[in-house]
Amino acid sequence: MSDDFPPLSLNVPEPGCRPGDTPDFSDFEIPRAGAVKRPPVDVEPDEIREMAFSIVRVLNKDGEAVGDWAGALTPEELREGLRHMLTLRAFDARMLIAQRQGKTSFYMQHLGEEAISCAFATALQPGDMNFPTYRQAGLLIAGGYPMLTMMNQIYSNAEDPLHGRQLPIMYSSKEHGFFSISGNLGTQFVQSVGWAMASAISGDTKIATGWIGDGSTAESDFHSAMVFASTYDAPVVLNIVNNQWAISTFQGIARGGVGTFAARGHGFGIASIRVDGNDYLAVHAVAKWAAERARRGYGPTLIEHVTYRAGGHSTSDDPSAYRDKNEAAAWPLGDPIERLKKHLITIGEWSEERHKQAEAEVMDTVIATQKKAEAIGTLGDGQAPSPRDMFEGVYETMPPHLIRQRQEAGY
Amino acid sequence: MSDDFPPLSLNVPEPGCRPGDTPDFSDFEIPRAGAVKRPPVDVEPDEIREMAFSIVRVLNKDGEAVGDWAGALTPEELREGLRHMLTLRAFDARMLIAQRQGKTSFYMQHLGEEAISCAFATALQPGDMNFPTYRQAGLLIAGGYPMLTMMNQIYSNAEDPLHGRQLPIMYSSKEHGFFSISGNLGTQFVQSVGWAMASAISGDTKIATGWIGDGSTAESDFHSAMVFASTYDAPVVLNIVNNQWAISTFQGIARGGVGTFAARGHGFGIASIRVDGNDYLAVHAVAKWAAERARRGYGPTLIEHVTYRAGGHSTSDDPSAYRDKNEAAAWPLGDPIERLKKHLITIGEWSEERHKQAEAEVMDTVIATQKKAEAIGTLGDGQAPSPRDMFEGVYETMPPHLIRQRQEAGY
Amino acid sequence: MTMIEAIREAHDVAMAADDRVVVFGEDVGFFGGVFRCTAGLQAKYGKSRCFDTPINESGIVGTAIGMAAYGLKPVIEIQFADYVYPAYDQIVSEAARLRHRSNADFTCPIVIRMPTGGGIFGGQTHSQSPEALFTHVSGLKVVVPSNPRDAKGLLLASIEDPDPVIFLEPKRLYNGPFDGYHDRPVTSWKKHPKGEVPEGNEIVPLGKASITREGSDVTVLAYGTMVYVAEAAAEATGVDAEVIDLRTLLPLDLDTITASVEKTGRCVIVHEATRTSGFGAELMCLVQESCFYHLEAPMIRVTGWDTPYPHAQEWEYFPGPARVGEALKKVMEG
Amino acid sequence: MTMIEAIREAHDVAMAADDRVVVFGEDVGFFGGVFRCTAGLQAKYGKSRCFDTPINESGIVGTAIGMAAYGLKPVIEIQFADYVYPAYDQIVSEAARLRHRSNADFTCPIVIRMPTGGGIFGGQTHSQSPEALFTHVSGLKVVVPSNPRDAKGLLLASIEDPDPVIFLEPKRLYNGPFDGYHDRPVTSWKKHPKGEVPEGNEIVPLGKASITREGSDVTVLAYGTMVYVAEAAAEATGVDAEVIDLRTLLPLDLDTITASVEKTGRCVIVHEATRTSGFGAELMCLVQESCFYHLEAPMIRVTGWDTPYPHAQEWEYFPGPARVGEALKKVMEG
Ligand SMILES: Cc1ncc(C[n+]2csc(CCOP(=O)(O)OP(=O)(O)O)c2C)c(N)n1
Ligand SMILES: Cc1ncc(C[n+]2csc(CCOP(=O)(O)OP(=O)(O)O)c2C)c(N)n1
Ligand SMILES: [Mg+2]
Ligand SMILES: [Mg+2]
Repeated sequence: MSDDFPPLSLNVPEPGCRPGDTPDFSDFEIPRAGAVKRPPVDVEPDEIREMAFSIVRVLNKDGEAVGDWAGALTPEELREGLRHMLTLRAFDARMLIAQRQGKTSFYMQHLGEEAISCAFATALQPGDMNFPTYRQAGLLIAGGYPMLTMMNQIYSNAEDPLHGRQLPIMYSSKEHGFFSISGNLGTQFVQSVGWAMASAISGDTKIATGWIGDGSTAESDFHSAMVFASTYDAPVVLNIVNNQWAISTFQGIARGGVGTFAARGHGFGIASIRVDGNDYLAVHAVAKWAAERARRGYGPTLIEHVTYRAGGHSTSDDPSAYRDKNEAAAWPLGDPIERLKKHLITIGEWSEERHKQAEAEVMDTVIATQKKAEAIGTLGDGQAPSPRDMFEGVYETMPPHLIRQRQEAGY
Repeated sequence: MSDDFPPLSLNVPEPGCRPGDTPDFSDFEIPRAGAVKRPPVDVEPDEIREMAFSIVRVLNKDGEAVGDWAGALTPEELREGLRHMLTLRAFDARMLIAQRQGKTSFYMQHLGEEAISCAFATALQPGDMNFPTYRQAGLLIAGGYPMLTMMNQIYSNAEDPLHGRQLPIMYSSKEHGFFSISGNLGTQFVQSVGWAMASAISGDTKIATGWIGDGSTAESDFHSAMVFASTYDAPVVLNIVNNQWAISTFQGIARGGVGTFAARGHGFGIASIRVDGNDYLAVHAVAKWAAERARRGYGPTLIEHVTYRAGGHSTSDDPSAYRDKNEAAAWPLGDPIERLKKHLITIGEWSEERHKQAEAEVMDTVIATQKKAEAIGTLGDGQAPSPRDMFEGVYETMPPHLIRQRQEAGY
Repeated sequence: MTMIEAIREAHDVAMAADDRVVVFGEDVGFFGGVFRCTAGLQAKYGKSRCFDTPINESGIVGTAIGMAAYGLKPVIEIQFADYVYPAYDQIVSEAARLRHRSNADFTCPIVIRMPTGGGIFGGQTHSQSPEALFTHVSGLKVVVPSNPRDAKGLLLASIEDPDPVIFLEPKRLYNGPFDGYHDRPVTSWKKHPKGEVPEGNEIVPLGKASITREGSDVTVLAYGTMVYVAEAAAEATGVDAEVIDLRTLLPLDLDTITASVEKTGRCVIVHEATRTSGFGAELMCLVQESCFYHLEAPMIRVTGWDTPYPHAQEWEYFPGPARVGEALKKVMEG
Repeated sequence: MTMIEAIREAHDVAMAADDRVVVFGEDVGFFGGVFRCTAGLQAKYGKSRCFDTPINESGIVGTAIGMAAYGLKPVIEIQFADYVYPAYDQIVSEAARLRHRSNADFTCPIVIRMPTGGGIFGGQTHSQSPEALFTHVSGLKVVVPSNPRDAKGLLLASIEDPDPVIFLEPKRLYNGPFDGYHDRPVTSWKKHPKGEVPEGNEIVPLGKASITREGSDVTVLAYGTMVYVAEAAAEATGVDAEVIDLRTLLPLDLDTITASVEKTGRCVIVHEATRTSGFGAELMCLVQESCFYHLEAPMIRVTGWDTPYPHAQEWEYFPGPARVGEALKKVMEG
């Protein structure tokens, strides 16, 4: 009987476009802005199942904010948001150069994804805690964390708050609600659920947010996070940043046969929403909705932010080896800065001139800050941090064997 | 503003019934037999989404086989199936006693779940590979594996094919398509996907089946299995045996806020079906459907077998500490043996007398086999296996350090 | 009281004293754990301070880390040490390094309890002793009590500790001391002096070993069940062994070890875990580094063999008093 | 050729010779791996024999185990050794024990490759050397090549091996030898004799060490990058060290080690991993067990410190030639 069956073969998903091919996003369904309704925050997850297959969008092609999800921000707040994104982009640009100049070992940029962390940050309250990956520095920038300190960390200099122990960009700031970044993908996703559970156990009103990349949803910690969030109805917002790529691997390898990453939530009864990650207004509105849902005790939300990683994965990566150079330009959701700029101009709250001026101001600030940081020191310039710092903080109190080792090392 | 929010609290799901309470399964929705249609094996997972929230059932209250899924088995095959289940139940009964008598250290029974592994086994083809947990011995019994060898393994005696290395019931038989059982929950679920991928890579027509308990779906390996199965469209049937309990923990802790375990498949675009695990005909029909689907290259299926663990978790467990003694009796899907018996009688292919006789015959065989096994030896009776066996098989060729250790040990 | 009762009491004392202490794990809530170490805590402190979890060890540790970052003090149970590996990444990459990598911006005061060791015919998945897989990890502390008194005091100290502690409970000692003579009648903690456990919050400090038998011939380094095996071997052979119960493996009480070996000039190291790269290797290394010129004979390790823990051959695997006794005699000849 | 090219060639030779060899991992397929060790294989052998996987290390190992049980020979890549912990359970509880627990009914011939070690400013998550976490696990083999010739030959031997092999690739050696003098110009394999790699299926057998520098004063046990550091330290100090490149840690070539230490009477052990319970502990233990009466001075370990691998303090952490040189001088004084 088994002769009746033709031989099996392995299905290995492939991206639509490799170097030399013509980028083609025509399969990518984009609902028009305003099309997705805004449900009440206590909606049953089952009732919004379709939201995992659509995309919440606020800004339309003409730069207008339309639909239920519009109207959450004042022009002043939007200009502030624009400034945050411009700052993050300028910061990235300068740090990339600094890395190439050998002032630090490594850098990771946000190009094209600035709206997500910048818009999200302003939807939270003081005391909430983010468990970010390495591509959410906008949470710090929009959250008012000193840029100088970020640079000190990147340069591992004498004022690096992490004392040179961590890779560049692996920031940590409890005060600013930014959990210590781990180089291990996914681990922090379930930790965010634990933090949220702790808030619930303590009768607090704070919420946590977890962050993960499209590729990293395949990690087991993603599952742990979903299981625990679902079982204990944890007050957490779980964010997937789907920037289409995981180093050289396109999102189809992690996503498999399902339509979207957001749909992963359905297997857990978790409210699941997709949002246009390049639309500052949409991200902010969805973030606010999910944060309120969590804070009111209606449980977790899974958000898939649909975006595109316009730059290389990191300074160690050259994407031209695995995707076409024109793919970023062909990306149909556009550039988040351009889109917010256009909106502000459309509603008469901004102009090309003001934009140019803002860009210049932002760049000036970044460069001035960079000068300060470099005056303190850069990696390997022979300044601090001290080797002693490597022995400290392994434990609260240094145990005898580490004291002996420190002495053996001569510090 | 945070003052507006009442304090959060932790949601900890609780079973409906604890010792002393009256068991109440009235929330448990049971569709009538025959209600769920049988889709073609190449159906798109999305089109059968509802099947994850319903239950495929064939046998109705009157013992008739009804609906699309009926008719897969001849009366002869059904009588054979009944005999398999009776054998497994008798085997369990005798081995439980043997354990209490100190003839072995440990045992795990199948009481109430016999239909699942027995009915599934006959839906596969020679060469297919099961990756079972410790509660699918029916795969061996229905698959013709010698009962004496099972007992030898349980007794760790001189003819234990695993040479006393493994805990009782942790069988292994490549020849009978039964992968070596692991004491670590969940690990084998993703291995089954790997085996299936290997079959596809090799252009073979064999398929694999993975097995996992309701509680163990929470393990990370469950996620790994779903991700890989989904991405590579692996020819695998992934089975969740939802027997309502994971030791003392009711299924709600693992399931969280979602309606069913089968629904986990939706987040991966995997065809997902719930089946009445106490209905031999239904299990067999669904198993056959899923196996054909896999073998024809239409990809993985996730099956939730809905059943009830009528006995203790293992010989180390006393369930009266955490669930009411009457819960098993109140379980609305009944007893798999009683139901198949009734069906055969209803269709005029069986009788109370033949049943009694079959029970007696089966028990005689089990007891006779047990005598043979005990003549060979029981655990700790001073017979083999030899200590030498513990050093062997760690590697194909024993490396020098193990030879030294074996000599040091005096063997 | 038994070691199980002592552990339960330590939880109780800590939970009563500090609201931030929360207890969870598989079957830990309503049922009180498969070994009953948390029995009664849910009834007493409520479901949000003691609860059952999904079967996901990585999630148990991962959520505990998040809770610790929030400010709670999670005390979690892994049902058997053999099942800790799925959580290994969260322990090694996250819990152990969080303080260091964030410069104490976030810390991780969690206790991860788990039953270890063999002697109960548990086969390869209910018998393992994975301590060496934790002692290699900077940032962790590793504790192994050998009796009810220490179990309570060390657990209380671990819960108070500001850093992550791996708390390994030799399951064969839960109900009574065990010296490896498996064919003799079992004894209970009831009649044992170390079964008398002080009430209240009395701590046994981490990092301090205890000399359970003084002797002048040879130093035996042991922990957990092996303490009793070593004592029995000394009695059986007449070798005047000084038995040191290490109690904490990391950080280690090297001073007590060194003082003893300098006195005896000989050293035998005993553990149940597989030999190669077991914690015995580190111990022998430290002794040779600090006492080289005092050593009169080669040190000897008595350990589990480098095989999976077998089922039927339990007593050939378990390093019992006969094997330890032989080592004592051999080291005296050396 | 470089070590990267040598590794790639080993894959190529094995895949050409045996259809059952399949290669996969994160970024391993189209792109050929972040270090390019599998570049070109997908184009040559097709997508079902070399492919990209989801980012799930446990799933990568778990599916490989299933494939091995089917009859394939998976050679898989973990992108950095620092990311192997999520797969630790599948490796320890499953791959390592499958043959034993099933009495060879099922076996697990898989090779798990991963880049290890520091020297590239990779910080705590791109620098670790977790070998001791594998040498403690019965059923595994552990291999560490130190040059292109060995890398190819040992990888071919590992792929042929009937049991699971952990194959650790010192990433700082990918493009050239490195002796720890980080401020000197980098050298490439092009001009190095060990950069000349034989064509075809020429195997370097597992379990055999290699003496890379003969000497009579002291035996230095090293592997991976530390082989070059040890050689440099010997040159710098003038101590006539015999440097042994272990190549395979498990099973270990104890005969070569013993013969050397019996000759020199002194021993220094060098590794990059953290000290406590590192593989150095096992080495020192074995030497004291087998060469006690030949030892003229305490053995010394030179290792990474018991801290997470730091970013800025890379060269204070890395056990360079200065530290190894000091140990050589000290062991000569002892
Ligand atoms: C556990 C683990 N495995 C592998 C890596 C190596 N790695 C770093 S980033 C990355 C890709 C992540 O992709 P994605 O999750 O999509 O995030 P993105 O970089 O696109 O923001 C990989 C594989 C890692 N850091 N940790
Ligand atoms: C990794 C791991 N964690 C924990 C255990 C302990 N344990 C054994 S069976 C069990 C419950 C499993 O429940 P379920 O998956 O529902 O299967 P069932 O016993 O009901 O068939 C637990 C927690 C284990 N064996 N392995
Ligand atoms: Mg990505
Ligand atoms: Mg169950």
